[in-house]
Amino acid sequence: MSDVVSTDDLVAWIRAFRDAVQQHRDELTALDSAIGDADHGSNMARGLDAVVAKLETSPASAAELFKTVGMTLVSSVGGASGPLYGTFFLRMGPALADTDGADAAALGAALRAGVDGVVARGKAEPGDKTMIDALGPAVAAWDDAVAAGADVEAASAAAAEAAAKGRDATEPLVARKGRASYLGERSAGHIDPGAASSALLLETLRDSLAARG
Amino acid sequence: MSDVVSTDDLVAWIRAFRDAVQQHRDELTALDSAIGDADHGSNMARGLDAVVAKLETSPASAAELFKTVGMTLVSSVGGASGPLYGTFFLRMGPALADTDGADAAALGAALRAGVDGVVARGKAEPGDKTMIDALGPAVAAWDDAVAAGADVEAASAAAAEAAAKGRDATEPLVARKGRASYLGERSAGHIDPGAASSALLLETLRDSLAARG
Amino acid sequence: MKKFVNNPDNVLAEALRGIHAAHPDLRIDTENRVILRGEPTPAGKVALVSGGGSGHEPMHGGFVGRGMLDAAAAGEVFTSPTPDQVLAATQAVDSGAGVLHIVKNYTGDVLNFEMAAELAAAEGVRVESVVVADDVAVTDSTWTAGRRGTGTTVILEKIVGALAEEGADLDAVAALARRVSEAGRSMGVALTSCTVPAVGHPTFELPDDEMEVGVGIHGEPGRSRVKVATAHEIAKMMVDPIVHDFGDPVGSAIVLLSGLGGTPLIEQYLLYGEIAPLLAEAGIDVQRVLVGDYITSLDMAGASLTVVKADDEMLRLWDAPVVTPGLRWGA
Amino acid sequence: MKKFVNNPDNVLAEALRGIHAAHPDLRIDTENRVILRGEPTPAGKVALVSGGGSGHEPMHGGFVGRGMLDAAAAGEVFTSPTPDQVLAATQAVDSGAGVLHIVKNYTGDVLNFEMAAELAAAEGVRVESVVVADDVAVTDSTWTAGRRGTGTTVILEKIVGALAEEGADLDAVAALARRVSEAGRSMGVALTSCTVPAVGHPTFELPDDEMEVGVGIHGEPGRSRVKVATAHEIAKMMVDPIVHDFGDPVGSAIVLLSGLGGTPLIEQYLLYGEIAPLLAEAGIDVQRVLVGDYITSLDMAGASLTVVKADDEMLRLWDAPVVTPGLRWGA
Ligand SMILES: Nc1ncnc2c1ncn2[C@@H]1O[C@H](COP(=O)(O)OP(=O)(O)O)[C@@H](O)[C@H]1O
Ligand SMILES: Nc1ncnc2c1ncn2[C@@H]1O[C@H](COP(=O)(O)OP(=O)(O)O)[C@@H](O)[C@H]1O
Ligand SMILES: [Mg+2]
Ligand SMILES: [Mg+2]
Ligand SMILES: [Mg+2]
Ligand SMILES: [Mg+2]
Repeated sequence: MSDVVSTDDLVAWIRAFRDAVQQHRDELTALDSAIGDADHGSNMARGLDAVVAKLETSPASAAELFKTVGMTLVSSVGGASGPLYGTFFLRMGPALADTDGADAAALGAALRAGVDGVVARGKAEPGDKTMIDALGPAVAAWDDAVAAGADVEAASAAAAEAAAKGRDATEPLVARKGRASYLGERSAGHIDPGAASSALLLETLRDSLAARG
Repeated sequence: MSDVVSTDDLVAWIRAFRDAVQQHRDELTALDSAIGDADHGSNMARGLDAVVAKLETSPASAAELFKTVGMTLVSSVGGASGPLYGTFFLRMGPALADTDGADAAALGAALRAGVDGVVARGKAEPGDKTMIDALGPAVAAWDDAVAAGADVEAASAAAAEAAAKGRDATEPLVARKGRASYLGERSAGHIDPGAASSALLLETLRDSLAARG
Repeated sequence: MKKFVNNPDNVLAEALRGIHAAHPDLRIDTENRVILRGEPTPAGKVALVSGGGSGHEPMHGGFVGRGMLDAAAAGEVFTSPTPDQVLAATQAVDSGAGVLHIVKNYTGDVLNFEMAAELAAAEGVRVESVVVADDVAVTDSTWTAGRRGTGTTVILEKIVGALAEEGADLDAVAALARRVSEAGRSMGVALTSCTVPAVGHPTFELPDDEMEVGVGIHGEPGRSRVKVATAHEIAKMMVDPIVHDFGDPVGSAIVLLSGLGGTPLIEQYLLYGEIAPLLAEAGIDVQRVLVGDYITSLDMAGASLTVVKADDEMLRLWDAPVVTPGLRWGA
Repeated sequence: MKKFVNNPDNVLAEALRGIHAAHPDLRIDTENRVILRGEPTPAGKVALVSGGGSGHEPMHGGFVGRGMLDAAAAGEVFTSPTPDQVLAATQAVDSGAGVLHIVKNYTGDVLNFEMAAELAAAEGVRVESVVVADDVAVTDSTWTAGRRGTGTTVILEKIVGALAEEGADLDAVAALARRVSEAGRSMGVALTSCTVPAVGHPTFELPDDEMEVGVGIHGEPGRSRVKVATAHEIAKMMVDPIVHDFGDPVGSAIVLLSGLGGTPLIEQYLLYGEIAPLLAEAGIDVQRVLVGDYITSLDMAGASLTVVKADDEMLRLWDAPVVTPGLRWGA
């Protein structure tokens, strides 16, 4: 157990994220069937399979890792989630450029850069019923935990919990961004698929860090 | 009760045939669904409705009646049954041209002329699984009854019974004519819809003659 | 039943209203349910008349126009038109040069066109008829009604229409029509039944994992029922019997893959992607090809494949200009 | 699921094979899943690139050809293409005169085309974009993703393609594209859901007696669910919101009634027979009309109506020659 997250740790996270998405593929698609076009599960699965294939050759740094992940998602997913998740990772990379093994604060800053990127691309605000409703609370919780002296395990646990709560909180919302917004009032009563995949992103980060043993 | 069939009696028959077809419309269509294109009920119903509308003005003679019935069926039914039933009635008319009130022999001869017309048009042979398999036995039974001294009531009862038996006997046959022939062996096991409507034709003749009281 | 209809017994008349509104360049004889070109037949031009039951759109009304049909008689759904309708169409388009009747080989179509031809002849119109019977799913024999007429009809109407447009006489037009008719073979498969509006439920029940092989275009069941197969296997089920039936090497061909009404274009293309290599393997040299809904069976999910062995004259006439709702090029 | 497929995850690649086989005059960039004209863009001609998720055929690949698009990038089923694909299309067709991106207003399409445009600009290609957002079923607001882009896209691609063919420069082409885009309104209804091949079952459940009003083209549920209505009532549900949204009198218009993939032409005509008089009543003077499958949603049964207010220039360009698999006339 270490408070410094290595590139290998981050690779393990991305692999774990792929596995979780594959496992929840049908669930994500079912959520997207209710208020979208029934492809979020296959979109994310296709993209992350491509990412994991690229990771056959180990990246030299966290910055390189996230560049690869981001570019691969952008070029293999399509849809709304491709550019958004792609941007997320493309922005995380540079934020970790100078660190060799990220501590809780550095990783938190990188996650925030990623989220800011998603907001810049997608223009979603909190409460619009998008992945931002899971990602935003997650980075806020991470920052709070770090400010309270938490290590990466604790920070990631707080973030994962906040993401899951954010995901659940999308259920009653009326969507204002993305495909679900076309449904108007009918979008209420369903969890947002992107928020659900984002919750998996944070949960797999927590679990893969905890599993380092 | 009379052994001479008047034009009014024949009009009553045609009306009764219309009513029976309307009543059995879905049944005829169900038969046609199994081995055809699901329109025999609506075809016959459409045609006979048009016929009955034409009979608002009473025909002056049996010959005129059957000409009207035949022409109307030809011009309003379409499909295989339009020209075939149309021809049936168009051929019956001239056979009754000189009679004023037909007796059993004359009506039998007219029916046979009608059936011959159907065979000439459609080229079906006995056992091809068509209306001929009901009509053929019906006129044969009629002739036999007349030869044995039957009146029109008895002759029509014998013909109706033979038609019904002929209809039922189409069930095991493999169709060689009409749309059902496309199914090959799969046409076996279903009653032919045209044979079913022909059985109604003879049954309504029997019943309307009997009902003259 | 889920359809865009008002009264299920009034589908044809109402669809004709829409055809009229959508194609102001066509004329509709509402009483006789005949679709005609906007302009009368030029003097000396042989006229082409076809027709059949409705529910196969764009066939035949959608093939009325320059370079193809002069008129089409529209029967009720899946019911051939009556002799009166065909006679009205025939008389309306005869310029004196005679009329070719293009008939698909169904007992109803054959009988009604036959009576119409007799009536037209009595009125002094010269009529020749060609009967298309191209469906290899049906075993042919002189003792049966013979094969159904399907996709070859569309290709024939295009090619022969072009010859008529060039001013050929009735004998030449009829001779070419028979040549094209004999050069065509078709085979269809269905993934679902169709629903006749006046009936309101599917013509046959088909379990979720089964399909019908060798179907026609009237919702009649096919020759056999098999488990749903891959597009590749289905392509073989369509190509093999056609190739087998041709027997002799085919060489140049015009090919039509038609959706049956409920199958979207992306699936038709995917299926054609499997068919094309099989045709090539069988030595069929596809010179021209159409993929899309050209001869349909209401809302049936399925497709039919037609291969017409085509000589140079047929290819030249195929390429000639055509201006109809369903086929258009060169003008 | 009953479809002509082999592997449900490989639908796009296999459909492209069929498109290639059926349209030898088009080029397919298999790696990037881009459909291109057979000939390179003539020097000086502005190129038009569109694209989007697959499952809407013939849109967009079927509109590649003379007088319309230069290239179309095909995403996975219902998934917008990636920036790489759009970039590849853009670079392949730029003759130096610049490229117009025609984008339907979906978050995914907008973001991916945006990134592609940035990348293309970095490579020195001048790109202008037009975003079509014509679906009146969606309440518009600066706070939401705005309206979906549907049928106006087809009409725009035709009209603007004709202007580009005439040699207009990128600014003029983009200006007209925006004008057409703003002149269009659409409204769709669905009688059934569609089935995404990779999912294998219908996207939503719809009881036998209900329909969805205000649907898009991705199988997303509509704005409301109502009891199945007559064609006449459905026509009103489509026409009224469009007329209401225009507000001002429309005058001359180009109209598209597109089937959504599972609805046969006879029903589309019947529905159009109900729509035409309603448009006339509302003072919409239909100058040109298309009825058929032009922008589909896999095998969904349903239809969408598009009305584009058209001035004389638009009508002139509409009538100009076009040679694509999906639209062809004048050549
Ligand atoms: N503008 C946006 N900002 C942030 N997230 C968005 C935005 N639009 C859509 N999303 C997210 O994308 C998810 C949908 O992704 P996906 O289904 O893969 O793409 P598409 O909507 O193109 O089919 C939504 O659930 C939502 O979380
Ligand atoms: N060649 C024929 N001779 C006699 N009857 C025939 C012939 N062909 C078909 N029929 C009869 O017509 C009936 C079908 O009529 P109908 O369904 O109304 O016409 P279609 O087959 O054109 O749809 C068959 O059941 C059969 O009895
Ligand atoms: Mg989606
Ligand atoms: Mg029938
Ligand atoms: Mg019929
Ligand atoms: Mg999508």
